[in-house]
Formats: sequence, structure tokens, C-alpha cells
Amino acid sequence: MAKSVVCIPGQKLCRLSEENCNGNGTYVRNGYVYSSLAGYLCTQTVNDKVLVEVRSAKDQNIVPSVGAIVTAKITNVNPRFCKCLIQNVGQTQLREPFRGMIRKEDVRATEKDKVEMYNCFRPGDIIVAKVLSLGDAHSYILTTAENELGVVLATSDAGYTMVPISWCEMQCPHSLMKEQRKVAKVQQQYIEYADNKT
Amino acid sequence: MPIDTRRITGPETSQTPYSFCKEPEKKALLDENQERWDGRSHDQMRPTFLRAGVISQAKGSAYIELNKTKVICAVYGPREITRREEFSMKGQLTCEFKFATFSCQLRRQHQPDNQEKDLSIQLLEALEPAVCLHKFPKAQVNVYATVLENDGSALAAAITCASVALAYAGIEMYDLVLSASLRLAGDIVLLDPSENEEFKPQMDLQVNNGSLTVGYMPSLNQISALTSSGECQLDVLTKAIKLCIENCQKVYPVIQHCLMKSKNLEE
Amino acid sequence: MADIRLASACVRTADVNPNRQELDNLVTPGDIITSDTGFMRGHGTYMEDDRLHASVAGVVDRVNKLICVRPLKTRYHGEVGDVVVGRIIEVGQRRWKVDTHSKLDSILMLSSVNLPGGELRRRSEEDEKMMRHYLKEGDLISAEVQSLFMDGSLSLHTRSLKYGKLGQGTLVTVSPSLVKRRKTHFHNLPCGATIILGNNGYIWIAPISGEENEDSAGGGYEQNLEPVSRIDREVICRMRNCVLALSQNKMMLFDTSILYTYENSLKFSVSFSFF
Amino acid sequence: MADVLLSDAEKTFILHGIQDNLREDGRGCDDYRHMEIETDVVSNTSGSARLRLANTDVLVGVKAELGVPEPIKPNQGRLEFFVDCSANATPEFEGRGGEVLATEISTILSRAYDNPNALDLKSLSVIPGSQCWILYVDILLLECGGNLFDAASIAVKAALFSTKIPNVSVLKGDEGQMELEISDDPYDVKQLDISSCPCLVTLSKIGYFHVVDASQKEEACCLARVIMGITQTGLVTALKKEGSGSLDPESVFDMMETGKKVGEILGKNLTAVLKEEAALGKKRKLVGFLR
Repeated sequence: MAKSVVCIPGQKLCRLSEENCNGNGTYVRNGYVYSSLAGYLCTQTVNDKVLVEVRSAKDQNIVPSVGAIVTAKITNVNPRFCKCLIQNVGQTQLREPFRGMIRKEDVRATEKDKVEMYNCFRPGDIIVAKVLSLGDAHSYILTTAENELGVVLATSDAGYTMVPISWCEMQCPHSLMKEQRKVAKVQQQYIEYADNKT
Repeated sequence: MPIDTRRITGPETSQTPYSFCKEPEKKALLDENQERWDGRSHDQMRPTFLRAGVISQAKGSAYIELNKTKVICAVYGPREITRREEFSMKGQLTCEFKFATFSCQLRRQHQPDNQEKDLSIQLLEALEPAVCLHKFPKAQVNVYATVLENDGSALAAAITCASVALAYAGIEMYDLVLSASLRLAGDIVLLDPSENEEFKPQMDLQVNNGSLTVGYMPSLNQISALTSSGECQLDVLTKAIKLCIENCQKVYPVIQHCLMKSKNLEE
Repeated sequence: MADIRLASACVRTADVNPNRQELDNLVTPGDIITSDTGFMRGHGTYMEDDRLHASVAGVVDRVNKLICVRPLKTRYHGEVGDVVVGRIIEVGQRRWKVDTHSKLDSILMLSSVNLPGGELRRRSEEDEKMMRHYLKEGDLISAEVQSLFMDGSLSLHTRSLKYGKLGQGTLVTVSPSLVKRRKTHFHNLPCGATIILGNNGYIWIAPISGEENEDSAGGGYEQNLEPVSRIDREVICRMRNCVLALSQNKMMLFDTSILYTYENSLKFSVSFSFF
Repeated sequence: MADVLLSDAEKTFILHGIQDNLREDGRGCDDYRHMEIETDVVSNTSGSARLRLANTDVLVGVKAELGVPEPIKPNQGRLEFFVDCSANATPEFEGRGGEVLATEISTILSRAYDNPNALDLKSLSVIPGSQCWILYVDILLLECGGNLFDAASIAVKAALFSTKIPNVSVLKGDEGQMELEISDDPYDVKQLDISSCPCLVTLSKIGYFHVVDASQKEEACCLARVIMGITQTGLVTALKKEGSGSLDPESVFDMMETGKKVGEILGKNLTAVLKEEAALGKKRKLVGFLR
């Protein structure tokens, strides 16, 4: 990172005007942009406007937010929903997991009423999902109702990592047993991540 | 620290030898030349040492030293709220203020006593207005402040220290919270009182005898903590609050500098 | 500014209450109401050894052959068609939980409310996600009891333009037995305030809204947060205190009684408070 | 605390009302709700008082017991405050539910009384260094209708006013040890001088203005408040900011000014009423808990 200005919370950065807008790590009060983080000042031009941001050098204090792509591990499956632990938000690994939940109707986009939870997820699976809402006091509500979302990593009964063979099936490379899953059409960025993890 | 109720805490009736002193040593507030015992002028703070990032496991931490008053502070989170609470779009901040058992002249108990509970609430209420709680819905941030050695003005030190630790942890905040305390005794105003200068209720009868601690957000110009004890006239107290604010503004650049330096060191 | 009195110097409400004739048919639990077997057992009574006993403390009510005991102080017993005022306490899946001062929380289904953009519309998933946007925890609504569930909890609906989210105003809580059942529970009183006398004892007093723009884009969910004028506010304050005064003296609440009290209170200053 | 839920529109209504200096129940910003007070309501105590502030109901009992003085204050008696949030007030207080609130009230009360002028503690000393009177001030919250701090402090002051401590004579025993003889004559008692006991005044900041004696609904709209201990002569014996919000220095000074003004009047009115009650003597009609 280039040598840049260090800011601390409460520091006045600039006047909010037509030419600029404020991004992460800042807040606006009385027409001025202030820093809300201890970190480095970053400016970049987006849509002809100068985006003022403050970035922390440390891993960020991310909590799952609506619309974020998260990586989670299934812990519990029952006919109506399954529970999971959110391990990552985007690329950032969380220090401590958050509880999440996928309801039966949020598993896939079509033929929602034919969904059998146990044929979509099993405990131990690693999934990629999107945060639908903040849910109740207990857990976030997630969805996998997109092609790119679903199971990315699953272990067969024989104990081997399975390979996807269709959007709803995975196969164990040793026993050649097929198991049903809601498989994600994995994008490159997530594969890289999964490799790091195992 | 979790409270262990099964812990055996020595005999209940043990007493400190100081209470058996024939005549408790009564030191006057000021020496014969109306100077403070440690040689400071009346409106002079003790030299302050502050460093952020002293506990590697914590998300953020800070250590402050005002001569013999030493406070260490750690910040954890944001993490999931484990206790069952009602749904809230706001995050939660928790604070624990603890005197180490050996930090004061009299030994303190492991379990938080009323004073510590009160100070915990005051620390929380001082920091809460500064933290952007809406940035981490459903999650909590825990702040633990431990006084290692108490030589007066421990709450003020803890507030400053905790706000630096929060900022260092990368928790979004509207502003830093700085704190100052002072002692009023008649016409005398002593800034940043040490243990023997602090207000103790059994002292001689006079008006305007008390102490005051103010938590202040310099950039927002807001008071986030205010606490006084003892008996004072209103205008004296008003003046004292202004003095505390002035002092917070005076320290602000120093704290700012310290935080910037520790941020740079991280690279 | 700070009015302190001795408890012994204060007039007790019991001393001035002239309404004592009802004491004759006051019963306590276990009292025998009648040993005549010709009567039917209603609410608040039970049959034992061919005799009708009271199961609650209250006033005996007889309608033809039916004997009921009307409790003095009670939670609200819902009846279909009642107008109630309630407070949203939880947003759930396709339903809101509403506090209506009844024994169990009442339910307002997403399908039982008017949504923006016309009355007849399928409830989409989008609406489900927007539920907290329409009504969130703490919001007040006026509604009608649609039906009773098996366990006695109420199902409400707001499928008429007169029901829905309430705006600025003040809520007063009284015993449900003090609200007289009438044809209408919505009143625009001539003194300059709207009052909703919920059958459940929740009474809503609000300024009279200027124009009825209910069918605007907000669909009744957008609220007018403009300051209420001081004159309106005084009327609301006074009416609130009148309702409380009536309730403290156990007088029935309906538009006329409130209006009479209001008119009689005009000779006092408004800043007299019970609660 | 027993919090109430309010909708945004209700909050706005309350907020604008305060701007107009006309609150929901018709009060102005500096007005207290009506208070009813009665002392000597519990016979087993040395002094007691019950205060109703609208629907806030507080009962205070003071028990005087002989004990050992604290080593650092050998020639003084002491006051101990204890607050009990009864589950009668709200089921939320059940078990340990009211503990935080109870600690808060007792801490601020002991702080307000924690100065040498509030109460003459030296007069509570019996034998310096070994025996003194300890006044256990127990505060029972029977009903919560907002503004518990002020209500508790007023009731405490009234209860201390009615406290009667039996006179004690110290006799030299046979072997040089001290013996205490406690008078059992109900009129051979000493009373406390409460003229400089503080009352708490809570100022709640709502919008750009502040109010005294906030009702429960108003408390729900308030993010920051200042609690002050004020004596009849206008001295500040305790000051504390409370709540999750912060305050502008200027508004803090405004609030303190109002607090002082209101607190002085409150203290004077209370003393006047208590003297009136004491003057009634035996003619006093006991009301107790029937109302």
C-alpha cells in the first residue's frame, strides 16, 4: 500500500460536495465527511465522483449483511430447514462463526415445493449462500436459490471428497456412489478459496 | 474473568494491617507551600504513557500509564450474541471494569463489587455514544478494562484507554472518547488527582469538596460521561466541567498521535 | 412545579364514588348464584351439585336464561367484529404478533392487511420481505377481530380503510369492561380530536387528520410526522386526562360520557394529571 | 427497567409536545407529577415512608442497628442503602431481573449521601471505635411508573425524617468494659436533621429539550439523562450522566441549572409537608396502603 494518510475516528476529512461521496469507514455530519475508523485514507474516482474511504490495515470487522455471499458449514438438517455456521463473509474469514439457517423454500428457485432438504444438504457440507435477511435473534436467513449457490464441498459416506456430476448430484471418486445435493456451479474465486481451506 | 463461586477466597475475616495503625496517617492535601506532593502544578496532568496493540490475541487493546495508575484494556468482537436477546438492528457493547485484586491498598475480591459494577456501567455509557452500533447488527463487542495499579483517576484512564483500544480494533466510531478528572477542595482545583488527592467523604467539612470525571468527544463536542461526588456549588461545578473539557482537548493531539503511530507500526 | 401532599390530605376516589348500587349482585369465586336449575351456565360460572357457582369475582349479569359473571378487572375477551387497538410486538413469518391486552397474543396475518396498491392483490414474496417496512415492533394499529382460534387467541384484520397503522397521538389503557359496546367506536369529537375506543380497553386519542389521503401511494403506511398544533395538543391532553378520570371512577366510556366530562373539565386547567 | 414499546409516531408526538412545553398529561417541562407521601407506615421500622408519584410507588424502611464502625471512620455511624425491585412491580424483576436497576439506584443514592454534610453521622457514634448506629435504608419498589430515582430519594429523605433512634447510655461495667443501656421509652429518642439531605433530580434529554420527572413513555424516548443530587440550599452532591447518548456541554449546563432550580423547590416543599405531618401529631389519620 502506498504511503498514505493515517486517520483516526472523528477526524474531519473533507467537505461533502457535488464532486465527492463517502464510502466505508466514514460518516457525514453537518456537511463534512469524518473518519469512523483508525486506518488509511483512500480516494478513488467512481462515476466521476471522488469516493472517500478509510480502510483499516487489519482484517475488517465484517458481520454478515443482507445480500452478502457467505461460506458456511451445514450443522443440522431437518425436513423444514437446515442450520449452518457462517465461516466467511465474501473473502474475509470470520474469527468466530455466526449461525445461519436455510429454509426449505429458499433452497432453489424453481419447483420449491418438491425440495427434500436431506437430498440437498447434509451435515458437514460446505456451501456458498447469500444472506437473505438478518432473520430473528438467533440466526441469519440464507438462500441458495441461484445457480452459483449451493454445495461446493461434500464428503461421501466412504469419506472422500465428492465431485459434482450434475446440478443435483455428486459422486464419490472411490466408491462411485452418487449422492444428491443442491450443487453450486462454482465460480473460480470460490474454488481458489476452497483449496486454501482444505 | 468468569466468576468462580466455588473458589475459596481466604478467611472471610482477614484484615489489612493498615486498619490497626494507631492513627491513620493523615497527609494534608497540599504541602506547606501549597504545592502538590508530587511536585506538579495544580493544573498539570501526570505524564501519560499510552500504547495500542499490547495484547496480540485481542482484536484491539491498549495500555495506559499515568505514573502509578496503570490500566490495560482489551476489545473482542464483533461476535455473535450468545445470550438470547430480543431482535435488535443495533449491535451491543458490553464493558467490564475490574480492579485487579492487588491494585489498591486494600485487597479486592475476585467477584465484582458494587463499585466495579457501577464503574462498568459508567465505562459503557461513556463509550456507547461513540461507537457506530448500527454497523454490526446482531453482534456484540466486548470491552474489558483491568486496573493493574490504582493511584487515582482510574475511571478517566480506563475510558481513554478503552476508546483507543476500540479504535485500534477497527471498530467504527464517531469519535474518540477522552476523559479527565479533577478534585475540588474549596478554592483549590487539582487536575488528574492521585490516590491521596482524591475525594474521600470522611475528610474535613467545607463547601466545594468533591471530585469530577468527564468523558468528552473532542471532534463532536459532546459529553459522553459525567460523574461527580461530594458537595459543590453549581457554578463551581460548571467551571470544573469546562476545565475538564479543556484538558481533554489539550490531550487530544497526543492521543491522536499515539494512535497514528501504532497504526503505522502495524505495517 | 413540585406538588407534594400528605397521603391523608388526598381525597380517596372510593369516598366520592356514588356508583354503589351494583354491589348487591357482586359475587366472589365459589359463591352460589342460584340453585335453580332452570338457568344456563355462562362465562365466569360453573355447575356443582346442581347449583350455579361463580368462578370469578364480579357482577352477575342475566340475559333471559343465561347467567354470566362479568369480572371487575379482566383481560380482554375477544369477540368477532370487535374494534381493537393493538401494538405490534413481533414480526414473524407472514404474520405479526399483536398485543391486544387479551390472554394470548393476537395474530395479524399478512393476508389480512391492505397493502399499498389496491385491495385485491396476491401477497408476493416481496411483500413478505417488506413486512417490517409496513409494520414493525412498537407500531400501533386499529383492527377488527376476524376470528377466534381454538386456543382463544384472536385473528385480526385491517382490510378496511378505517383500520390500519396509527399515526401521532396518545394511547390510554383502561379496563376492557369499561368500554361500552356501541355501533361505532371511531369518533371525531367536536372538541377537535379523534378517539378510537378499542373494545380491548386500549383507547387511542389523536388529532383529527385534515384530508383523507388514505389511498395514496403509501397505502396508509406512510405517517405524517409534522408537529401537531398546540391547540390540538391541549385538546388531546385534556381528553386523555378525562378518560383516565372516568376510568379511575369506574365509569363507562363512550362518546357522550367522554364529551360531557370534557366539557365539565373546561373550567380546570389542563395540567392536572392522574398518571 | 420495565421498558415500554412505542411507535415512531408516538415518539414524535411526545417530542413535539415537549418542544411546545406541553407534555402528554398536560404538564410543562419542569413540572413533577403529583406526589403523595406518608411517613411511619411500617411499625417494625425505626422510620419509614411511602411515596406515590403518579403510578410510581416506593416504600422505604429504615432500621437502626448497633454495629462496629468502619476502621477508617471510627467515630461515625453509617448509612447503607439497599434497593429491592419487587416482582410485584413487574414480572421482569423476578429473580435477578431487577438487580442492575437496584444497584444503579443504591449507588447513586449512596453517592449523593456520601459527603460529610448530608447527614450528621458523628451523632450516630455510640462508643468511638467499637459501637455505632448503622442505618439500613431499604427501598422497596412497589410499582414502576417512571422516574424511580427521584421517587426513591424523596421517600428516603422522608423516611430518614421520621427515623427515631433510641437514646443509649454507656455505663462502665465491673471489669472496666463498656455496657450499653438502651432506652425503651418510645419518646426517649433522637431524630435526625435532614435539612441538608439531598433529593435526586433526573433530567431527561428528549429532542433538543429536557424534562424533569419523565413518565415511562418519555423515558422510552430519552437517550441520555443527567441525575443530580440537590440539597435544599442548591448544593450539588452528586452528578451522573446516564443512558446511551451523549450531550452537548451547553445543554449539560442548562440541565444542571434546571436541576438546581427544581431540586431546591422539591426539597423545600418536601420539608414543609413533612413538618406539616409532624405537627399533626396524634391527630394524624393513617392512610397506609388502602387507596
